[in-house]
Amino acid sequence: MEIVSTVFMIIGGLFYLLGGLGILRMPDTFDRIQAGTKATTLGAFSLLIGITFAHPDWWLKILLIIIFIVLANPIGSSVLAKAAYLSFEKPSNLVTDELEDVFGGDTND
Amino acid sequence: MITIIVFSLVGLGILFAVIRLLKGPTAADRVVSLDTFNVIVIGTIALLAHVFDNNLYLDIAIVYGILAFLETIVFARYLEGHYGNR
Amino acid sequence: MKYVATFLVLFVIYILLAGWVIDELILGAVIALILTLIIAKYVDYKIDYLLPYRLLVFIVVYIPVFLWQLVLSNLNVARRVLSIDIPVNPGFVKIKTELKGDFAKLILANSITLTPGTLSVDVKGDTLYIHTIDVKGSSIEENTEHISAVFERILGVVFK
Amino acid sequence: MKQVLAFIFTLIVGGLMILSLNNNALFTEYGENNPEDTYSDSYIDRDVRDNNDDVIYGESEGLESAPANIVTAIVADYRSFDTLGEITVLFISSLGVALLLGGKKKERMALNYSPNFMLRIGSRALFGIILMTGVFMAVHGHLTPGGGFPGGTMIASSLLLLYLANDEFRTKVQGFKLLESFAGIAYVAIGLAGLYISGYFLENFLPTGTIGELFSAGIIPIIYVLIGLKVGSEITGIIDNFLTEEAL
Repeated sequence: MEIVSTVFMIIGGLFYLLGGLGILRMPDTFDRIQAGTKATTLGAFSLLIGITFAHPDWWLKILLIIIFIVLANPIGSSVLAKAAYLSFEKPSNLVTDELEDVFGGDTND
Repeated sequence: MITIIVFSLVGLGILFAVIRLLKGPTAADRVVSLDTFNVIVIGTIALLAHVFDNNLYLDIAIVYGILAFLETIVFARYLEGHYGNR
Repeated sequence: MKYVATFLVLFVIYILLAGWVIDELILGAVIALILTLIIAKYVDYKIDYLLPYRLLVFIVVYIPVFLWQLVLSNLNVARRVLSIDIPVNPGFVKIKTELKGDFAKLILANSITLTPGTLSVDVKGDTLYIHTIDVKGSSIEENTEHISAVFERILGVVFK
Repeated sequence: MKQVLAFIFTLIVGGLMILSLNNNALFTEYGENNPEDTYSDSYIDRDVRDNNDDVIYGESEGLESAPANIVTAIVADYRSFDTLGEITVLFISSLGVALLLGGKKKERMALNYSPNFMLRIGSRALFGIILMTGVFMAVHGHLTPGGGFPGGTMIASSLLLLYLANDEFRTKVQGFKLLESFAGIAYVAIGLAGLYISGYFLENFLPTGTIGELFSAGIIPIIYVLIGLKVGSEITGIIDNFLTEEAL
């Protein structure tokens, strides 16, 4: 049990490190959003599972944290991606951009 | 020993996110790195709960996660409204 | 029915927070009942008699596939972080979905965000707007096949 | 040049911090210092019932003040009158915002861009979690860190999420005003009941029970729930005032 918990925690730490590296090294904003979200979600997942193996009677609260992260993290990055799309310059190497016509006149006033 | 390894990995992740927070050319980059930073901090608080063997820290992790999510949403909505009219 | 669904959701959240103790269960039921009467008309959770079956399918079929895709996407991110010169051709594409319920579409969009190389930006009606690192197809149908076909099939079973 | 200097300065200050933490020059080790050097005995062994045994979590009964953390004992029991003043401060600030920004016919302010679909649906799912966490914290104020003030703020933030996620959403402000007044009046009523029964304003007149159980600590949980309701409704009122405008 101890070993399983340790392995999960180290994997979680590695994925957190990957999230930080992805944020640092990816070339444009949307790539950074993708790398950050995916790596930190799996990192939190595996770290929390490791903690559950070490303390089995905490599993209810940890389950709540996992549900919250899996729901909230992608929603946050989607909202952020839309904001970045609407506000800033697009990356220069886009192949297709089928959203141009959709969000063109999306104002409320 | 194990906790030192895990903490150093997590700390490196936080360090890289903070470097992007300082560098980031656009405001969206900074918010992205802040978001990543926050999720890493949630994991760190849970890890502290494990180290101190006290499950009250998990409450703090939940509350921190909720506030971090709200912060991301508020910043994103602000960016949309502020720069969006160009 | 709406009230039952809201009560169940709030009560389950309270149990997850407080643990399985008899005092907490009583207090949680009372609190969930009061809050249900107040907020049921804002949140509008839905429930029906097939819920246990759907939950079972969701846990047994959907979650392993989702976890596998999450691991794959992380390996993909790792590969691209460690060697930056992998050829990419990013783009924004549209895909169509057959799913009807709002919550089903939310789960689909979240799954797409967490799978390799894609990030959902917005949903309007039955169209999902996706940022993808590697544009594979040229038409909406091809992109749908590449991006969301797996989840679409499973979630079609879960949410009918 | 300036940045290099700032960096070096930061390094020096950080090094000094680590040094001072390491050799215990500034602070004595926990458990080693002798409180009798600094404080009078009568403050350390203070219990009006002359019962100065060790308090054991989950076992001790009939204590003078029974919450499981000392901040709650001070905020909601010994200095409860002070807390009544604090929520009055919050009430007055929310009243000021309402006077400045409130009008007769008000409408929800439209945000520049209509919200994302995922935010709109996801906020309804997350609303339950956030609201229940806030209520949980307010109810468990006597057992865990937290209590009425952060709990009320979490309740208000769940409503802020709905405001951000839905352009048409508005709360029933009238209901919140009623709730706020009810919570304030109930707080004072509990204080007066303590005055009537025990002779002091806000004296704890209910049995304190066993420390660490859910139903314990007398009036402290009740007071914390009332504080949570009052803080939550006041901050929601402030948010509502900021996000609405007069109809044209």
